Amino acid sequence: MSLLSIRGLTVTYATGAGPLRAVDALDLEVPAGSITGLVGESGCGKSTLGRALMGVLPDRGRIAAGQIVFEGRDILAESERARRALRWRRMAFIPQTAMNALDPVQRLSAQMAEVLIERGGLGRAEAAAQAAALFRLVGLDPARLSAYPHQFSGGMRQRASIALALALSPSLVIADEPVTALDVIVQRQILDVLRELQARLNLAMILVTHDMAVVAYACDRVAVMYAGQVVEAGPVAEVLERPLHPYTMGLTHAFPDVHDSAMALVPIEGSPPSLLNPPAGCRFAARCPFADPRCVAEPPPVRPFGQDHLVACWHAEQAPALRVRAADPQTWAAIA
Amino acid sequence: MLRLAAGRLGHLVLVLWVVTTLTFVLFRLMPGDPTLNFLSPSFSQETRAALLKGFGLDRSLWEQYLIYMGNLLRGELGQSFLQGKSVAALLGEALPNTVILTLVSLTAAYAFGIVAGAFLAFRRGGVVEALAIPTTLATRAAPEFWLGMLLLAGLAFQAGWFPTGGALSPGKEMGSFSESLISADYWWHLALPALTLMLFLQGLPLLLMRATMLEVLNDEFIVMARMKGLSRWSIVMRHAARNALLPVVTAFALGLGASIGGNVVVETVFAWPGIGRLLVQAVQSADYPLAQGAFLLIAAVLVVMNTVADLAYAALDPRVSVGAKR
Amino acid sequence: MTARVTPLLQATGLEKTFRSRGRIVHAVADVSLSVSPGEALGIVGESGCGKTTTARMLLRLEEPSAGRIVFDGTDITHLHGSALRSTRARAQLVFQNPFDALNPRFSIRRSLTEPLRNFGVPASEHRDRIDAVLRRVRLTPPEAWLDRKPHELSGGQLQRVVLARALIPGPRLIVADEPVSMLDVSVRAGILNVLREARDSLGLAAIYISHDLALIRYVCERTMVMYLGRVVEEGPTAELIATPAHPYTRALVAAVPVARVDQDRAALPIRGNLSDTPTAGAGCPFRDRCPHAMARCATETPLLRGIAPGRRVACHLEGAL
Amino acid sequence: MLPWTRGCRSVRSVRLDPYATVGFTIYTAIAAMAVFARQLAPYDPKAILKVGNRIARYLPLSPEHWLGTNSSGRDVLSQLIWGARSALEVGLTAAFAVVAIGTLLGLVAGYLGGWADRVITWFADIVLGLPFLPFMLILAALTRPGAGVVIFTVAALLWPNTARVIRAQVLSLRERAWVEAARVTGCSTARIMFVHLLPQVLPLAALYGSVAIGWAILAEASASFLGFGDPEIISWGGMLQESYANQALSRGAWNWFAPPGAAIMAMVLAGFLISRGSEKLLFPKLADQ
Repeated sequence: MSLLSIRGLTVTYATGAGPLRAVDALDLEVPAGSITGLVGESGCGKSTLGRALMGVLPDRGRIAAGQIVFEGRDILAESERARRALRWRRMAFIPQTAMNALDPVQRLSAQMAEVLIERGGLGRAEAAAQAAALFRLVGLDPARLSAYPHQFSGGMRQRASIALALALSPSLVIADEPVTALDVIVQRQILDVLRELQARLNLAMILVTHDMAVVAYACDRVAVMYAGQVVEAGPVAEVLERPLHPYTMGLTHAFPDVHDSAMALVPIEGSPPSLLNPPAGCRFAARCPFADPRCVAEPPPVRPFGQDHLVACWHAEQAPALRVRAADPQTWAAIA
Repeated sequence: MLRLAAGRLGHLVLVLWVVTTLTFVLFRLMPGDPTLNFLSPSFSQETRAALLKGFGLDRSLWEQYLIYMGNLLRGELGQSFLQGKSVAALLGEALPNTVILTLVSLTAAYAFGIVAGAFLAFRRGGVVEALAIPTTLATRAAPEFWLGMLLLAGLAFQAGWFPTGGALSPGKEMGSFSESLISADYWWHLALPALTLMLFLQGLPLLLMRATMLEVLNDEFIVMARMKGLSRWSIVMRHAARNALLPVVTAFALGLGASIGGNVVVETVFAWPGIGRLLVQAVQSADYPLAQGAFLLIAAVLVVMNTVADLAYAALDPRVSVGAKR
Repeated sequence: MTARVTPLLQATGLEKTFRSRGRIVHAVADVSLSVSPGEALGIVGESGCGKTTTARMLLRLEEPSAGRIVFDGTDITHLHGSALRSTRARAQLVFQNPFDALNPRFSIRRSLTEPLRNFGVPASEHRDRIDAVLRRVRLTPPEAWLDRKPHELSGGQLQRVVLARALIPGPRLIVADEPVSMLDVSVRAGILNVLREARDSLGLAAIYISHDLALIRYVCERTMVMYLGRVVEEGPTAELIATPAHPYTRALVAAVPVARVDQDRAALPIRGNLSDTPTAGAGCPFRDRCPHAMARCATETPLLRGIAPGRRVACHLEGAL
Repeated sequence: MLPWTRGCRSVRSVRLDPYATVGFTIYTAIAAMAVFARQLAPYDPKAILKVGNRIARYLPLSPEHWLGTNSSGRDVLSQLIWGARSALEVGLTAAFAVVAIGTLLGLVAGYLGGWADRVITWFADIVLGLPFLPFMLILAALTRPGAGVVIFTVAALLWPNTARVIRAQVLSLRERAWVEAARVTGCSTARIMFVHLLPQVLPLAALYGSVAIGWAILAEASASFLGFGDPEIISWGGMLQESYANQALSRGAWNWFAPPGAAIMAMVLAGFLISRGSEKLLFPKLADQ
């Protein structure tokens, strides 16, 4: 039984040109006690999904359909009051840029205390002790609690954000591009903190990222998103080594490997479809070197494939052959 | 922070010096004999001689300037033509009235503006906003003396609820300003001019508060506060309002400086015996020493309050006052 | 690489200092480098290491506080005004953020005409040169793009226009500052490939600035690693990555994320964080974060020394490996 | 959403914004009054009207005199219509001067930085230390009262507001990569400032212009009210001054002092409405709400 299971979730944004379907009939299972990577390019709906789970969408966004079953309860069916009770206590959030996500005019001690007291029901002294403990947990000196956010470096702010997220011992943490704005060394250190705490506290975590390497380093499972949908999902080892979807295959060849100079990079030509009027068939068809008329006409269903591996592609059966062809830049150049 | 304060204070002194010098030049470059402009023909021969010597009006411009600056530093502003009093004494009588009028109206305006602005930001859209915004803009667009005229005609002349001008009813005399302060008559006279100014002044804090609140409410840390499941009250008061108040506090300090001089027309309409009215009377009756003194005082207050506004903003925003530790 | 090619660009002892709270801070200290036609040099390091400032000095977008830059036979260190402007045609910059690198009010045609006009190319040639450069960056057919405004293009397309604008005056040197970091993963390869082809077919010298060693590895034969304004190591890219000599390079190589399941997840060979850095004075800037720091590291700034053909390192550690 | 797509959307929405529409309508109406004053005004605004052989003082509202007459027997409506002329003249001239000076200095200070910036900022600080109305009064007293003093004072004292925002915008534009790109592609400093940057800041400058029109008219009204207007010219402020001085308040002659004040308010409000309607342009964050 998953800790979180999302079924047919659709999130739309009202725009002048009609509703934009940022997340479209999306299914996803997040098991307890593991890190699930949610990987995709900008505009694929991965961040929207994170915010929809927290129940805090931008003003123009709304959940148009679907179910979010969390800890056995369908939380979309519950009252706003019940959902608010859940927030931060059961599911917490780590933002991309901790600079903007922390109140600039309040000390970190006040921001920690606010959550611990108002949401955690702690007393003032208990809250101070707990804040110090949390700072230690993420590798920050508790003496720095009296600092303002702008006095911290990017890595320290991100650690403070993690401490805040863990304040009320949630069972699920959603991290939205938590290391994107950081330098490689700090990035690695923050990923290590996340991995270590996840294991120690047996958290479930959704790690939203655009970087397949971050997924490979930190995640147990991965879901690849494209144009508002999950196109492939499974254990990281499976998806990375035996990708079934041509988009995933493209991504694994799209950026260089520091230890391999012979590798030829493969650009995926074209750009994702408009989510105002998504194409009828497979959304990747226009950029896919293997697309045939059926792909353009009919959306491929999500199918289980092998051990715990899901894919939405009509050609998944030919995946081993396609993987060989996908490694050749000429295959993709034909699309342009 | 200390460095910043020292820098701003140094700047303040510099600006004050330039403004006083400019005033000196302005009053000496006017047409006619500048000497005559400072000596009323009505003065006695001895007074004339004393003033000529005291202000160095018979010497070169350069020497006059040095004497002028020296006098300023000692608070010596010269002799008014008409009232036979020293300029400093006249200003001293008028200043408290102006300060009271300004403080009362400005405080009321900001208290109202902040609350109403926060409310409008909170309740966005709808009929309330559609009516409130244009109305507020209209109060800022109306000439303040015209607002005063409307109130005067309606509430004083027609309804008779308020006096038609001055600071005290005819025949009443107050020994000192503090005596005035505790008399109901004084406050009754203050009501209409203060209301006029308040009407005119409340628009700025209201619109500023609303705009900054809306901006802050869109910031990512507010989204985070919602994700944390914090109550709406916590979000609005602890996070949004605190951040949004920064520019409003600055505007208050700037407004204080500006309205001491900006009260000119309202004081004139209500015959309120403040600095502004004194200035107008002095200019109308070519009483140059008094005009110069009033102008210098108004400018000094403005310059000082500009600096206070700068410092207040810096003090309230930790991003400025608490330097990054790097 | 042949050793006896005259370098196109040679910089020696570059420094950039600025005053902050009464102290003098070195953004860049004693950086020397050279690039020859057809060669690509990578400068790699974390934010704040001075790599961007170095690049801006090389293009004379900033004036060095000390040092000397000789470009194409001319000392450009202190050039100003029109003398400087005329060298710009031969040294161009590719920007990091394509969404911001084009005047939003200018059509693509106008953005590409601007350099031709400024560098005095006769108007009769404009049309042909614009066509050719758009083909080179694979925006075809050219006439389909000319009248568009930047907001109508995707990030990858914009970066191709930025590239085209850099190539159109016929430069001999291209400096690319994080040319793909703002782009979606799927279009990065396209940009890198176009850059690589342009360098090969036009014989350009190229300098790439990046925090990403993997990217540098893909496009540069030679790499310089910077830390806090200083060059700590330089050498052929493949060797430098395979056998990093400086402790900082080692940490950097270990930290680069790789999209593989089996990878080293051991703790990085580095301590503390960037804010624990000594601010001034003698000594190695990396000593407080270095797992191998010795007493000597605190007193004596290590100088770059050769450890193998084409390889230099600034570290007191003997053998360094 | 990327910043410039936001901007483009906002430009379109400015035109449709109801606030801005009302503002432009008011301007159009006042401009029409000013241009066609001769045709629109039922009487000569300076003519002393008679009823029989008595001066037609304080006539109430009537079909002959829509807004009645004043204490000297002049038609209030005709004065109101003619007053639009001086309002428009003073407002437009002063606003143009403010925007021209402010934009130029803001552009120079923001882009060149260094000593140019320091000198301009220093001047702005001095000017901000001069109280507006008192300065205008003294100037009027020392020279010749009239519109010239008003326009000069508005231009001389209000440019720092425009310069400050233009400078701030240029400072942020200067950091944009495309401005640096202009340098790299061989643009001269002048070309960057006037071909690349100026078009970007002009909308903002125009916005400040529409507000400055309002300040100029208020300043003119205040000066006239305090007796420093040109008595030969019919202006709304002058009408207010005349009514105040002739006991219109105690007589309850609302028809005399209410309309000119309302006209000033409408004109100033128009500027506010336009700049407010375009606030979305300045604060795209708000527009996205």
